[in-house]
Amino acid sequence: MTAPLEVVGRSVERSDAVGHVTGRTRFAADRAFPGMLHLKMVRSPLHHARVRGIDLSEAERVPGFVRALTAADVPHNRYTILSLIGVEPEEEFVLAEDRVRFKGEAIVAIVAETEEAAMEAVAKVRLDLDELPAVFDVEEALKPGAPIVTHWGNNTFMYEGHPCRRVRLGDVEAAFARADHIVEGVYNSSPIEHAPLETTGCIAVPEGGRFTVYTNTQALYFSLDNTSIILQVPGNRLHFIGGTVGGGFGGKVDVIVEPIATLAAMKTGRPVRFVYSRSEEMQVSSTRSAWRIYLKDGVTADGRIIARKVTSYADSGAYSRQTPYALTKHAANAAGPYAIPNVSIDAYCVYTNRQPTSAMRGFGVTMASFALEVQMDRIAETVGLDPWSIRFLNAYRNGDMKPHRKLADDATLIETMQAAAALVGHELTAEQQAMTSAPRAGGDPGGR
Amino acid sequence: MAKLRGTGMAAVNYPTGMNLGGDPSQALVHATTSGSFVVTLSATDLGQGLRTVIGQIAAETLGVAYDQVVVDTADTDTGPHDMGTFASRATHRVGNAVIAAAVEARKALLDVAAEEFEASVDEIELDGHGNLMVRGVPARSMPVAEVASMAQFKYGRTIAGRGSFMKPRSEVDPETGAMDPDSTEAHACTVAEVEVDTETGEVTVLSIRSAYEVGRQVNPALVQGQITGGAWMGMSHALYETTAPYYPAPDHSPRDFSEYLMPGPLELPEIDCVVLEMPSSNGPYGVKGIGEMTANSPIPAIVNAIYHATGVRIDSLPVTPEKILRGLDARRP
Amino acid sequence: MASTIVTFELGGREVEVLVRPMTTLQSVLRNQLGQTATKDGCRQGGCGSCTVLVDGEPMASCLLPIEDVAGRRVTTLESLTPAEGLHPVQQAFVDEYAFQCGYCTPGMVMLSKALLDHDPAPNDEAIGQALAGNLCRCTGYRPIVDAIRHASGAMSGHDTEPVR
Amino acid sequence: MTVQAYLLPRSLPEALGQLAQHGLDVLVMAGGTVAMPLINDGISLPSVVMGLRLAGLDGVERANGRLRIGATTTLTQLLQQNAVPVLREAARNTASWSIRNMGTVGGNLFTPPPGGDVAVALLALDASVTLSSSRSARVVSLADFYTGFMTNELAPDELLAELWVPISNEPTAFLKYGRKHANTPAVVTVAARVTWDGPTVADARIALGAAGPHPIRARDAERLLVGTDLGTDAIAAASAAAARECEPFTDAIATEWYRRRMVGLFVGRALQQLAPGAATEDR
Repeated sequence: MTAPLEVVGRSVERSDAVGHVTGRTRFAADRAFPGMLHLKMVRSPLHHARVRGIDLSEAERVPGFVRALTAADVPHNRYTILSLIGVEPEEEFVLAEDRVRFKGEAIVAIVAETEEAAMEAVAKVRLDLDELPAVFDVEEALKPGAPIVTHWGNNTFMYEGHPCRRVRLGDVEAAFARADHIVEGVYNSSPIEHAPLETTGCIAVPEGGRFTVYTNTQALYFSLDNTSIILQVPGNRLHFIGGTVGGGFGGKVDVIVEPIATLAAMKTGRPVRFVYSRSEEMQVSSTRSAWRIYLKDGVTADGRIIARKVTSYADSGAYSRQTPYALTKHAANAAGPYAIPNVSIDAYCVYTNRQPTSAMRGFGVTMASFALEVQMDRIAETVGLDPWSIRFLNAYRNGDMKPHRKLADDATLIETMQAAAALVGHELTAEQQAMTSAPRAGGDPGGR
Repeated sequence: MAKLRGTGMAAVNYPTGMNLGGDPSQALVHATTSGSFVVTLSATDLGQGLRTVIGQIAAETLGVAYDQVVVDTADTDTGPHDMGTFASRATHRVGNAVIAAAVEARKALLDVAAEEFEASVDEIELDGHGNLMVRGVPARSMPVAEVASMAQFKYGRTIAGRGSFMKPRSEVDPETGAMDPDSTEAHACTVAEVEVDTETGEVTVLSIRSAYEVGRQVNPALVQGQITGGAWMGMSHALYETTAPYYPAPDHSPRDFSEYLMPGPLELPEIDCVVLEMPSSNGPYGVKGIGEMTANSPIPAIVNAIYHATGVRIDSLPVTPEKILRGLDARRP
Repeated sequence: MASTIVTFELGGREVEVLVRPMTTLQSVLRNQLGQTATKDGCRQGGCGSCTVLVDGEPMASCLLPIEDVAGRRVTTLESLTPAEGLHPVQQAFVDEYAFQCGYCTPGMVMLSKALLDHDPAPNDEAIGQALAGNLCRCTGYRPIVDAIRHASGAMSGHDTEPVR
Repeated sequence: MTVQAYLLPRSLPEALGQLAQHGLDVLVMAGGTVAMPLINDGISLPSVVMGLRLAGLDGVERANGRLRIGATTTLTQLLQQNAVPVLREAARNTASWSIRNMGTVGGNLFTPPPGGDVAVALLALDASVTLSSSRSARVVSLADFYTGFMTNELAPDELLAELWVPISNEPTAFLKYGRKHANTPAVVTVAARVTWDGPTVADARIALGAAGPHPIRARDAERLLVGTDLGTDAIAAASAAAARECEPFTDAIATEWYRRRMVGLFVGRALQQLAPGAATEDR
């Protein structure tokens, strides 16, 4: 593209600007339909329990109650978002069967004429639960004797026979043995909520043998295809309409409301609205995973990182959702934007009795960046370099092979750091100023 | 009462897109008889401005003005398949699909014009302001709208294009982790400046200044919006946010916005940035995705700045005043 | 459960609604009157997305039983928006790109309007104090603060360039 | 439960009459900022609710050396009254603008901790409350009003109708420490007042919020100040005493440990504002 660009590169006014400032932009739940019913969920009050019984008799007597949906009503009662792309096993339930694995897990859907009636009926459902021991810490969950969250006997997602996603390049142990310094760190984060201003929700409307679902999903076809599988109806009977999402940040890739709302619309023949309350959004919807990341680096006296070992645990909560993929993405990025010849990464997706976690802005990478960039300062301090110098010294360049054996071809870390230094008035050395991300002479050096 | 100041930095890369089971997007483009072009997608706009930048990319490729393009998104009865809006993929994937569709539609438009002008299609050009002409012959010029109308009513043809872009699936080698998980990498380097109250452990973020390298900015104001909003979210992640305040304990999980802490308009640092453009080899007009990464580098930059200010290295997020105070206590004689 | 009729002023017109007891103003606006500019972000008074003006003062419409509003003057974003063009506050939000997803925007515009009615030239501290109950998850607030300063200039006749 | 009836009395006698009629079944609500979120979420399912917004109980006036504050005076109305600086500060630091336009002074006394900042200020001012029923009215000191977490002296047939604040020119201080600078729940709130007898402290009030099951007085700390010159040592001793005697809790905002530490710190900072030689604008 050598011609000068006309429109690309210009700050044109947003096409939705007037809609947003006048409030005319239509969000999913801004619609109303005649005869619309409201769905509210009965949720587990316990972190881990056996479900012995559900008593709906009092709830059914609430004026305005229309019907309840339990696991038996769901044609294919498995909710596994990534099954669409072949990720197994199927392990989460649309509505709980014999066991609940986190506080807030959906057990019974109540459909009623008004939201108030639905909430009242929810409060009147009696659950008979036997509390089970629960586990909340990623490393506790991996110890022998820990309560088992999954149905396959341990608390990790299995990656082609391994309990973790592995990356191996070179020989880290040999490099540690010849390193001048070993620098270690342990980095923790706790779960984070997406907190979109618009909560997750949809309205499912029966229309002439088809179902139109107005939803704020971030991924219309993820939602449609999963709904099709769960309800065992052909995709051509589903029509999903999205549009502007009132903040996503990854939380609305979860396909959590559409299947059950559509099922309720099928069972009642009426439009059904299912929109999370703010406390559901906070306490039930997926979060960003908590992470624990162990880093061990072998460093030469002059500050070159010759080996990096990463052991990471992401707290998936009670079910997988998108988190197994987060660990793969993490593994591809857990050594950072640095040229390190010997790398070993073990990234575990661990199940606990916590609200499930899923995609969130930067998932797999955000907490890796936190850990790595604090670690870089630790290394700098250990070898007596300043934070800029340690990064320039180790920065990756085009043509370098990353630990997952992909050649870097759009590396610009050096140029970006140079620009940041200029912005804040940090004086770089002449050597740092002269550096570029151009391929190293002689290609990717084994002995760089 | 002492207030200590410190500066910290962080440098990061971030991948554009993913390889989950293959990562495709499709787009359709067609001209109406009034000369506007409709881009049809099923990708959703999360507020980052996808509709706007896709309209810009379509207008650029078609060679028409931005306001001649209508972007119709997010309806599975009309929009062709899209994986969804996540993984910093939308501008890159959908943008590439739209370019392909727009190239095809533009070709159909030029074919009609060439026939009408009795010229070779190579001689026809668009002036970017809604007119088609024979190159170098301003007299032989016609509005796009007229050609589009002629296509329908005189020639019985569509002016339409189909486009798709797919990042093929990359299996991961389970032993070595060899994989091709993304399309390109954007970069950021952030310098944060903080002030710490040694009696309360409270952190005030004074500034977050960053350089970003994003390939190509389709809309600089929207890029700036991501950087400013991301800097705030990074600061929020670093110092405030958690759904399990005493992780791994599950207790005291917030129920509402008074308990779920995020900084407000009185906690804003100075936010400044420069943006470099080093076009990627595979993004539309060289684009790299930056939707997600803007929250990343501020986190370690702030944590490193706290260490620089206080000598207390906090390795767990969020960095609460209590963690800092306990760290300071441990260092007090 | 006896429904009652409540009359109030909305955007200069008297409206009469038949409601079940304690229906909120938010619900009446959104579900009965189709005025969905007033958003529904938490129903806890914690996010500001449902902010409307009652007798010119900002309030959380999710916490206000409609009966309490009887006879009072309610201003929503629908009533603020001129027939043609935009209110200066709205224009400033457009010019400063002071939104991304747009869900907080109606509440932000209403709050900003109220602020400028009370204090035509607020400084950043005053803007921050006023805005502190209206959450935005996208923009980092800076563009919103800039938009209010910009609107302040425009409304006082000192039309300023966009801050950006 | 779907609300069956929403009572909107137009006067105190009407409200008391309706309360006598409905008794325990009625949920009394003033500004709605505490009750409505619970009703909206189905956590509270009342059948009958009484709203006090139109009962004419708002207003602030001076009478016989005291300030009378109607129970449904909004926090914004309180903020607009210049009469008592510490109340103004407390109102200014409570919640957000919209919530201050709705929330009431009376309601603030029923807000669970860490809320209730205005109540902390009132406690430091030796405020009292009038509890009215259709049979009688009694005045109870705010210090005696609270009986535990979310429990108080109010009988089922009583309403909190008005508050009384003695007017004095004694120096006061109000500090609220939260994680944000506005619209923030308290880590700790401190309101302090000192009565001087020449160069020595004759009496002191230190009230704490988010440091117990309800707004509390730090009585040990108060006692330690009497007879001192409010010098550095006296302030340090009182701060330490307050940190010892408070009963803070852990929640999503802060731990018990951190709150206790901040009680000591912020009691100290508040007393420093009242000490001789402090910047005069605080006096």
